[in-house]
This record gives sequence, structure tokens and C-alpha cells, in this order.
Amino acid sequence: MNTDPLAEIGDEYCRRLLQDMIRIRVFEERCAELYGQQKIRGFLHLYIGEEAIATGVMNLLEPHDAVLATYREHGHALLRGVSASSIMAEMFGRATGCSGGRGGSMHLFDETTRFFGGNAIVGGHLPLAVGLGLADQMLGRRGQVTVCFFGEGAVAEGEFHEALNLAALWHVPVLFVCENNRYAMGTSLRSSESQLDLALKAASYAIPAWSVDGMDVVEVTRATQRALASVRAGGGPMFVEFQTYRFRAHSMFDPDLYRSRDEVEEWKQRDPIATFSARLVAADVVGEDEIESMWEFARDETEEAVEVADAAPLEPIDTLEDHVLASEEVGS
Amino acid sequence: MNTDPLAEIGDEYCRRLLQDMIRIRVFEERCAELYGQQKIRGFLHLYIGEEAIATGVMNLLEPHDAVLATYREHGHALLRGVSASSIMAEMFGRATGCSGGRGGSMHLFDETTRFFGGNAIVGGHLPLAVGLGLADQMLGRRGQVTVCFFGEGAVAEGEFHEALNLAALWHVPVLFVCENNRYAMGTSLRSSESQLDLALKAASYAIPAWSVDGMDVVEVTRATQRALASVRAGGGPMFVEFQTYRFRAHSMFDPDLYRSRDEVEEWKQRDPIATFSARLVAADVVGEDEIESMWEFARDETEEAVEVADAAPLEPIDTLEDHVLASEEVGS
Amino acid sequence: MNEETDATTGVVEMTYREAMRTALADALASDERVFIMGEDVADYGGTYAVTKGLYEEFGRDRVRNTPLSESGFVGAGIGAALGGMRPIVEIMTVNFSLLALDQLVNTAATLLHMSGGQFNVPLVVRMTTGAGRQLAAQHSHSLEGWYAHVPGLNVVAPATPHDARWMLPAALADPNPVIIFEHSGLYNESGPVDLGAGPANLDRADVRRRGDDVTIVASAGMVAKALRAAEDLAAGANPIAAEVVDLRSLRPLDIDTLAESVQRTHRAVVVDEGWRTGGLNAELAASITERCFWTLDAPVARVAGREVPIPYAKHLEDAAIPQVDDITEAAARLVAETGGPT
Amino acid sequence: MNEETDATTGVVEMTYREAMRTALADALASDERVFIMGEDVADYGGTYAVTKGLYEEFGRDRVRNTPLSESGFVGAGIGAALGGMRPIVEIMTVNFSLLALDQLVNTAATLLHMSGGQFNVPLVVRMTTGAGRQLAAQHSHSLEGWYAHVPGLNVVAPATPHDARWMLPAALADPNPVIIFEHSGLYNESGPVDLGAGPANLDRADVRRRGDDVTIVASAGMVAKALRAAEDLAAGANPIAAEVVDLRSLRPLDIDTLAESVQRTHRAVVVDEGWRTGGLNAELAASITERCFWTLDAPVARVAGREVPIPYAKHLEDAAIPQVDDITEAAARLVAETGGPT
Ligand SMILES: Cc1ncc(C[n+]2csc(CCOP(=O)(O)OP(=O)(O)O)c2C)c(N)n1
Ligand SMILES: Cc1ncc(C[n+]2csc(CCOP(=O)(O)OP(=O)(O)O)c2C)c(N)n1
Ligand SMILES: [Mg+2]
Ligand SMILES: [Mg+2]
Repeated sequence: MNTDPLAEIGDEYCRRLLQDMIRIRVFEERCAELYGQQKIRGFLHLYIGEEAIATGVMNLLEPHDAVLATYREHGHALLRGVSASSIMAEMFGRATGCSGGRGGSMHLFDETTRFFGGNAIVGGHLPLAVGLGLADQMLGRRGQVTVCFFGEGAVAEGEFHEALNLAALWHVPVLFVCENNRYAMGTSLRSSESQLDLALKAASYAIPAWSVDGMDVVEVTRATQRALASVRAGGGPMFVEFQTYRFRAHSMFDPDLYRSRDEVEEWKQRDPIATFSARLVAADVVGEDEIESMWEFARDETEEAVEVADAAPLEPIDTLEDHVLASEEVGS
Repeated sequence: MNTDPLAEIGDEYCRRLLQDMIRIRVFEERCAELYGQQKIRGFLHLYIGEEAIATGVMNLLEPHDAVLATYREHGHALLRGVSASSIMAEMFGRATGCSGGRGGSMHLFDETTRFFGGNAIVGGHLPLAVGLGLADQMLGRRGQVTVCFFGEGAVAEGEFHEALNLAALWHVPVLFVCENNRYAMGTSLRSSESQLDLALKAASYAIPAWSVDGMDVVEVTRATQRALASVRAGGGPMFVEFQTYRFRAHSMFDPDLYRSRDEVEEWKQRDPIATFSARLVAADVVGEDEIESMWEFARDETEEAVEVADAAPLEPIDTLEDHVLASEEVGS
Repeated sequence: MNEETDATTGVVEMTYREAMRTALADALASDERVFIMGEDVADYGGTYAVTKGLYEEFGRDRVRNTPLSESGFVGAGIGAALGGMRPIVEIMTVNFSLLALDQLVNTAATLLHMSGGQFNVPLVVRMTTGAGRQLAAQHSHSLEGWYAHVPGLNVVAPATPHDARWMLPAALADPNPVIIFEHSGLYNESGPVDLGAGPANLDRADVRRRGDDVTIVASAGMVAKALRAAEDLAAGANPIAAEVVDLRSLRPLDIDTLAESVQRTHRAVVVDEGWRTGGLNAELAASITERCFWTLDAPVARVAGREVPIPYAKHLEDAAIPQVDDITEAAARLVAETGGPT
Repeated sequence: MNEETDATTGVVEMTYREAMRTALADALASDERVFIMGEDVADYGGTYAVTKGLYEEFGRDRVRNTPLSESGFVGAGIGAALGGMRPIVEIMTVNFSLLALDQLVNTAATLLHMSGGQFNVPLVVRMTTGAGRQLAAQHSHSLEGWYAHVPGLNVVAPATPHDARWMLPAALADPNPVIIFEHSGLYNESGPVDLGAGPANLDRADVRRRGDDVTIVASAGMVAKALRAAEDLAAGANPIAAEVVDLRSLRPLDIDTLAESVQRTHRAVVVDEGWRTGGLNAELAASITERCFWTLDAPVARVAGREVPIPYAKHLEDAAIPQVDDITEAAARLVAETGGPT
């Protein structure tokens, strides 16, 4: 259709998308610093460069929907409504963290927003998404959707295959969101898949699938709207592949030797935040000053999170063996 | 092409195909009896109805090729050149069995013919086939092929997905032969796959694939000739799906309640042996008497196997812990 | 015999298979969140005919066939549990559970802890275990001990029809993952079931036979063999009174009950169908020794599977797994070497 | 210290990582049937930089990146071994090996036996193991004990750079599957390596420190902690002479060496980073007790991981796995309770 996509989405909504991408960016830039200062430990996987995907998708979800993500999930958690301070506290290993300090960066969880992690076995959470969708279906919770984010590297795992087949076979309300940033650690898609068209794979399970520019938050929004509408209406599972790129190394341990600087620079030209900012300014949706205050807002949010996390207590060591077995129902 | 397929194959070869199908049929009919007499124990999976596939494929293999099959492999082993008596002895649990009595019906092995089982974890042998092909490729053994038989039920397993992707990615000389008999125990393809076109799945790994009538030994032969020619020439992995049906229950434990008698009867009308016999008679390739002597030959082969197996010794119990660790290279 | 079965009212004789099927039917009838999924649980009736007739009664959704995708449908079971259902996932046998082990160890067992107590996983997984049917090396594992090693899981092994009937409802009532191991050799065995007993405990061992000379500890398929060994020992030239303890729960282990018994008998034999090295038998020997070192007359004797993949041939398979005589001999030797019966 | 390192000629100091890389480079250079495959072993240089530089030297075919398909490429390794190659398969960590466990347990370990001795599997699998780096519950397992339970596999855990250098060639020379566990905490540790030593044995434990008061048994990442504990014990108010035994081989277990030591010390402490219940520590305690029951002054003490998924927060993770002080205290208590040092 040739209607102006921005107009279609609306100015207010555009501002929100930009603000959210900026919130993720600022939060994670700070995480990188804090890792250098050893306040954050273990593995830390940054989403920088990929913000348009989580931003476009998460903003379209309802409170009753369920979300599963990978270990590269700070942005997803933040936009799901998990407070910046409880995410930061989690990475500081504090008792007030969204997982009580037991999960860390890779295992952010939040029961109140049905945020099911933070999963660090590649592909391992795809079957869980099928099960969550099955529960919605069997309990007659119409319109509810489970959204499952995963990287393109997971496509090679047997669990991807088993999960997509089960999802299609059982017609469950699940949206599979493939964040194709072209690399699984240092392995390029070319050396991990014999067939590079991932949407075609989904089609081999009779799951409607298409590939979308994941650097353009508007495209992400439009594609996700279509997909969600179909899933909510009972159309069964959907698969969307978002083409994106991570600007940083895989994790803070990654020497990043497997791709050329040029390639990285080329992609940085497509920075989802810079490009969308320019576009909104050009379209007179926002002014430079307004954008600056968005960064300001994000910096404040992040700094407050750091302060709160810094002041937060540690779990007493004598609670070590808590949460191994539940005494009665919790969560879900 | 409109040339007469029988002529193309040649009378002599046609006779051989018929004789081989009959050998498998007679051997297995006898196995069923022997199971009733408790001479064969454990699980026993019969291939009756599917003989055209193993017969068509195995007759086209060279001595240096490698073969992997499932637990439904008596026919494959027999046509690979494993003696009927050593197969029968194996099922009797005797020391002279082709696996020394340690494998049984599901685990027939033979080093001299590169017959790598007899594998009873559904889908588990597909990755092995990739590795065997990789060894041929890396050791420069041009023209050598690894043929891997598996049932359509295996297609749902993650290992199918991982193995096909690796095979295509590495361009290994492997022929994947899917014996689609429509049921995995009691589960029909419809309830196990969201997408029923299995060849389309192979295509999603960029592996050339097609579906063939597995009840017609001539069709099996022609399709396999094409596939093998390509694989031997360095064309990379191939996938052929043969449509077939098992006339007997899944195993001797199966009450066979999940399919209608009519369905079974319909398929029996397409018995690969009966139809091919009639066709050869009609084409004057063989006479009724000659066919009768083929059955005679098969009965003799089977009866001799039973006698030999019956007279064979058991492994001494003190050898129990042999073959847990090899002291030096054996086999392969 | 466990005490419930002493009650006379409502005690009926049924097979282990019938008991399990009764438990499943009852669970499906009494809680609509409960459903069964697994390979061939529907039309086929289950590989061991345990779910026979259930899909006709409860329909294909609640008695749900799965494709051959062990990791996929076990993971889906975890997800369904998180979503508010009460899935009973049937993995055909422990042998194939290796394909789903990642889901059980890395997700089912860790979610509650990783989430700081936010997400529990009320999942029940049933699977058969054990050898003895000439199914050879890929179909004869006894790997319960591995599951019993994992914090976050509960692991039980009903050895009687009564436990087969009453452990399931307890497992469904438990907010945590519970793995139920059913020894395939037990399905045709019958025994008394108290229909009115109600859910059984999932954490205590049970003394199946009393005796003061030696304690024999067994579980699942080995309990019946231990009881027969105890009979032989009692009938021997100079009779030995063996106490037989059925573990019932493999995680947690009820060491108190074992220790109480060994304090009396001063001698212990642990029986394990699985491979000896690193098997559950080792944990039992180690914990009994820790608790009873000063009262033990001799080191705990271990009767376990031989260190070999299970062979097909009957005589070899029999030699590879513990038989009644192996238990009898081990117990007799232990008693003889330590001054004979009291 | 193991005796080879006493030799002066050709003994150099290098890190565990360098030692392993040297072993890999040497293997690739000396046998063209050898190749490495695993996730990111090529350009990336291996997650722990162990294979760094190897693909530049030996090319992409012999230092082969695989997709994320643990079961697939481990199975392909088995097939390649059957086909005449000598694959070294790197599974990034033991945590992900659960996805490939079926291939290792049901195929690699059973093929020789199931085939009546016709097909051996000369496969080497390397993987890292252990906790201690704040990687949380899904990335911190210590499951070596599970592999050590399986007949048909050899399992080793080099604890020193010297063993890291020389166990690999021995594993490649072995006609059977050999699993090599590398504790991720060891890569940066350096120590002496005798460049001329040649392949190390894969079946014997090694006494790393002599002492007559108590025997401390450890493996992989726990050996260094045990040695530090021994130093503390020797430096204590009333000094205790602890003997430290490095298991080296987890399957087979060298019980003779352990027994010989415990016969002298009359006391044993087994250290295990993995969960206590059903861990390798249980097998060690059980076998030592079987062999030394009459000479033991007290039950074998077990120092093992707490029964909890490993938490992220440092103070909680530290509390979850054995630390030097836990070993020191356990040994000191054991000695004190049994009459003090001799
Ligand atoms: C089963 C499994 N294998 C290996 C790993 C190690 N690992 C962590 S992230 C990663 C790369 C995943 O790439 P992708 O799925 O594309 O996600 P991305 O990191 O690019 O967002 C790997 C190999 C793992 N966590 N789980
Ligand atoms: C991983 C695994 N899961 C389950 C089984 C039990 N099982 C044995 S054969 C079979 C059906 C396989 O069907 P298919 O692949 O179509 O082969 P067919 O028996 O029809 O020849 C099943 C479920 C198994 N052996 N392995
Ligand atoms: Mg990626
Ligand atoms: Mg089939």
C-alpha cells in the first residue's frame, strides 16, 4: 500500500518507538561500562544495533501475552515493563534483582508481566513457547499470544525443527521471531545453514513466514501487526525473520575476529536509532531538542537504575538453597 | 521417457529383483513363526510389504559403499550379503550370529560388507551417515556412497534436521532413503507432520529430493539409479522418499488397532511381489514355474538358516564383558 | 507390604498396569487442567498399553499423540505447565529420555531457582525403565540414578500396584517436576491396591519385609527380586532374617529409614539394576556408611548391573543384571563373614 | 607433582590452554586422519581460545566449524571415526553435551558390543566443565560423573598443563571413545610440561602431594583447591600432613592408588565440584570404603557441591561449590575426631 507508513502509525506512537530504542541503547552502553568496572560479571550479551526489533514487537503486546527471549534480552525485559533498576540489580547480583540475583544478565524473569526469560540454551526455549501456546489454546484463552524471540543460530538446532512442527501440527497461538543478526558467535549464517532463506524453512512446516528489514522499526511494527492479528484471530503460529546486525561483539569475551570492520561500519550506517531519528525530524514529527530530551530521559532512567542497584542488598547466603523446590504454586 | 522400463533394466536383472524380494518375504514369514515359538525374542519388526525398497536399492550398491538401516533391517542385511544363517543365528542369540548374539533382530551388523546396523534409536543413525560420508570425502574415496535408510517417523526428530543440514552444508556423498510406510508405530504421518510432503522438507536444506512409488521395484530401481549417479559423481547428498506400507503390525507386540482392515487390504492389492510377478509373467520374462522355483529357493535358504542357527553354540557366559572396550583397531 | 494395604475395605487385587491406568483416568476425570501427551498414547493405547482406552474416553486433545520429538514435547510439557496446565508427559522409555535430558536438567529443574522463585514447573513425566526383555543395548538402560542426581527434580519409582495407583495423584499435586519411573517388567504383576487410600507420600522408603540379620535395599524392578531373595534366605539351612526396604523415592532419598534399619541389622546390601560404577547403589552405600559406620559389621555390599551394554542373548542378559541368587549369595556371604545370624 | 615434570630437560612452563593447543596442533600435524570439529573452533578460535590459530595453519576442513547442532555433529564424529578418520569433537561445554548424550551413550558406547566386536569408535570428545565464573544455572554443570558411569567410554580430566599436553595423543591412540573434560577455570593456569614425555596413561591416578595423616581425593578443577588446602593444613597450629591424589582418569577409576594411600592414612576426604547426591564422590566413598573398611578410622568425608542449581551472584555461587576452606575444615575435623595427626 502507498499510504505513508509514519502517518499510519501516528506521531505519538513514532515518538514512543524512538524513545524506547534510545532507552535500550543507553541502558546497554552503560552495562558495557559497568562490565568493565566488574560490577556486572559472567556473560553479558549486548543488543546494540538490534533495538528496532524488540521495540517494534514489544510495543504491540498485551499484558496477558507471554514472552520468551534469549540471553540477549535486556531490551526485551525493559520494554516488557521490567524496571531498569530491577534489571540492573539482577546483573549486580542483588536480592532486589528481577530474578533475585540468581539469574544474572542471561536469566531475567518477571512473573507479573509473563516474561519467561532469559534462556541460555540456544533453541531450548522454543518448545516452551509451544507449550505456553498450547495452554492458552486448551484453556480457551482466546486472543492470547506467546512471542518467542531467538537468533538465527538456533535454526540449526533440532529443537527448532521439533518446536515448529509441533506448533504447526497443534495450531498454537505462537509468534516465532527470528532475530537474524547474521552471526552465531563467530559463525556466519553461510557456514551454519545449507539453505539461507529462513522463511523457506518455516514454510516447510506449513507456517506462514516472511523476512523483514529489522533495522527499520516501522517495518518491524507493520510486519508484527500483521502477524499478531493473524495469530490472535486463531490463524495458528507465524514466523517472522528480522534482518539485523549486532554492532558489538557477541559477548564481552568475544575478540570479534570473524568479520571485517568494513562490514560492521556498513551496517552502522543503518543504525535503527539514527535513521529513525533523521526520518522523524525530516517528517517534522519530532525536533532535535525533543530527541535530545529522549536521550536525557534514558540517561536518567539508567543512572537511577545504577544507583538503586548499587544500594541494593545481597541475598543472605543462608538462602542459598531456597527456590530449589517450591512449597506451593508460585508464578504462572 | 517412453522406453519400456523392464527392457531397460534387463530380464536377468528383473529376475534377480523378484528373487530377492521373495527371499526377504520367505525369510521374514518364517521369523514370525519362530517368534511365536519363542526362538526369536525381544522386538521383531517385519518388513513384509516393503521389500521393493531394500531390493531396488541394495542391488545397486558397490562393495565399498556403506549402509545404515533401522531395526527393521533383516531384508537390507540379507541383500547386503550377510548370510541368512548368520542373521537367523543372531536372532536366536547364538555366538555365530552376525553380531555374536549380542545385538538381536534390531542390531544386525557386518563389518565385511560395511553394514553399520541395525540402529534402534529413531533418527540416531542419520548423523552417523553424515560422518561416514565425510570420511569418504576427506579421505578422497571418490565414488563411494553411504546409504541411510530410515522411516518417515524419524523426520520429526531433531536429528533428521541436524543431519540433513550438515550433509548439505558439507556436500557429503550420502543417499538418504526414507521408507515412508505412513505409520510410526500407531502414529500416522498426518498426526506427526504439519507438512506431509517430505521431499519439500529435504528441499528446505537445498537437498535434491523426490517421492517415488515404493511398491514398484522398477520405479525404486530407476529412482535410485538416478540418485546414486548424482551422489557418486560428487553432486552431494540426495533424498528419496519411497511410498510404501507395512502389511504386518509394527512389531510382534503391536495390537494394530490404529488402521482399518480395509486400508491394509487395499495396500495388499499392491503387494510388490505379486504385482511384479504378474508383470514379468505378462511380459514373458519369467514363467510361473520359474517363479515357483524362486519361492522354493528362498524356502531352502531360510530352512537351512534355521537349521544352522539351531545347531549353533551360545556365547560362553564368561565372555559377557568382551567387546566393551577394544584392545586395538577392529572393523571399519 | 505398605500399611495402607492392610486395610481390608476397598482393597482390590489389580495389575500394576491397571493401577497406573486407573490413576491416569482418575486424574483426567478430576482435573481438566490435566492432559497426557506422548508417543502413541492415543489410538495405539501406549506402548505398554497403559493408556489404553483413555483417548476414547477423554478425547485426542487430552490424550495427545506426539510425533517422535522427545525434546520438543517434553519442552512443550514444561511450557504447558508454566501456562497453567498439569501435563503428564509420557516418554516411552528412559532410553529415549536422553534426547530430552537437556529440557529436564537445564530448564525444568532450574527455572524456579533461576527466576528467584517466580516460576515453578508442575510437570509430571512418566517413563519406563529397566532391562530383562532381551531388547539389547539401546533399549535396556536403568538411568534413574542420573535423574536422582539433579536438584529441582523429584524422582519416584513405584514398585507395587498400590504405589502405581497413588503416587501419580501426589505427583500432580506437587508444584515441582516429578519423574515417575515404571519398570517395564512390573506391568503384569498384580498386588493389592487400597482404592480409598488417597495420594501416597513421595519422599519415604517403605519396609516391605521385616528382619534383623541384614538390610536389603532395592527399588523398582529389584524389590520383587529382593523379596524372593529374602524368602530363600529364610528358608536356608541356617535361616537368615532379611529386612527388605523399598526406596520408593529416589530423590529425595529417605536415608533415615535405611539408617534405622541398618542400626538394627548391622549389615546392608544395596541392589541396583543399573551399572555399578557411579550408580545409585554407590550413593546408597556412601550415605548408609556415613550414618552407620560405627554399627556396620562389614562394608555395605553392592549388587548391581555388570559394566557392559546389555546384550540381546537371554543367558548373557541374565548374567548382566542382578538376579535373585546374586542377592541371596551377597546377603548370605555378608552374614556368614560377620558371625552369622543373631 | 607428577614424576615426568621432575625431569629437567625439555621441561617448559606453559598455560593449560597453550598445552592443549600444542597437543591439538601436534595431532593435526602428525596424522592426516585427525581433524577438529565443533562450534566456532575456526575463525573465532574456540570459545576458550584453545584452537586459536589452528584453522589458519590447517585449513577449514581439518579445523571445521559446525552449526549449533550438538547431537548432529557428535553423531557425525562417530560416523567419521567409523569411516577411518580420527575426529576430535569439541562440545563447547558439558552443559550443551546433554543435547548429544544420546549419541554418546546409545551409540558411541554401545556399537562395539552390539556388533559383537566388529565396530570400534576411535572418537575423541573434548568439552569444558565446571562452575566458578558466574555463568548461572544453565552454564555451570559438573556432570563428568555421568559419563564415568557408562561402560564403553573412557573419561579423563587433565588437571595440569602436562596432562593437558599428553593425554590427548593417548586418547587419539585409543581405539575407543575417550571423553576429555577440561575445567574452564584451568586454562590460564600455568605449570611445567615435559615436551619429550610422550603420551600419558589414561587409567591411573597420580599422587600430587605426599602425606600420612589424611588422603584428599580430587580431580580437574578441585585438584588445585585440594593442594592449597593441604598447604593450609600443613601450616596449621598442629600441622596435618595431607596426601593429595589427582584422579586423572574418571573411567576407569584407579581404586588401587586410592586404597594404597588410605591404607597408610586411615582417613579419606573426597572432593567433587558436582552435586553431592549421586555424584562421582559417592562412588569414590563407596569404593574406598569397600577396600579400606577395616583400616578407616572414620567414614570417608565428602566435600561436594550443594544441592542447588548454580546461582549467578558471586557470594551464592562461591557458597554452592567446594572452596579451599571447606576441604581444609573437612580434613581437619576428620583428623581431630580420630585422634589427631600421627
Ligand atoms: C545448545 C547451545 N549450544 C551452544 C551455546 C553457546 N552459545 C551461546 S550464544 C551462541 C550463539 C547463538 O547465536 P544466535 O542464535 O544467532 O543468537 P545471537 O547470539 O546472534 O543473538 C552460542 C553458540 C549455547 N548457549 N547453547
Ligand atoms: C528416539 C526414539 N523414540 C521412540 C522410539 C520407539 N519407536 C521404535 S520404532 C518407532 C516408530 C518409528 O516409525 P518410522 O520411523 O516410521 O519407522 P517404521 O517403524 O515405520 O519403519 C518408535 C516410536 C525409538 N526407538 N527411538
Ligand atoms: Mg545471531
Ligand atoms: Mg513408518
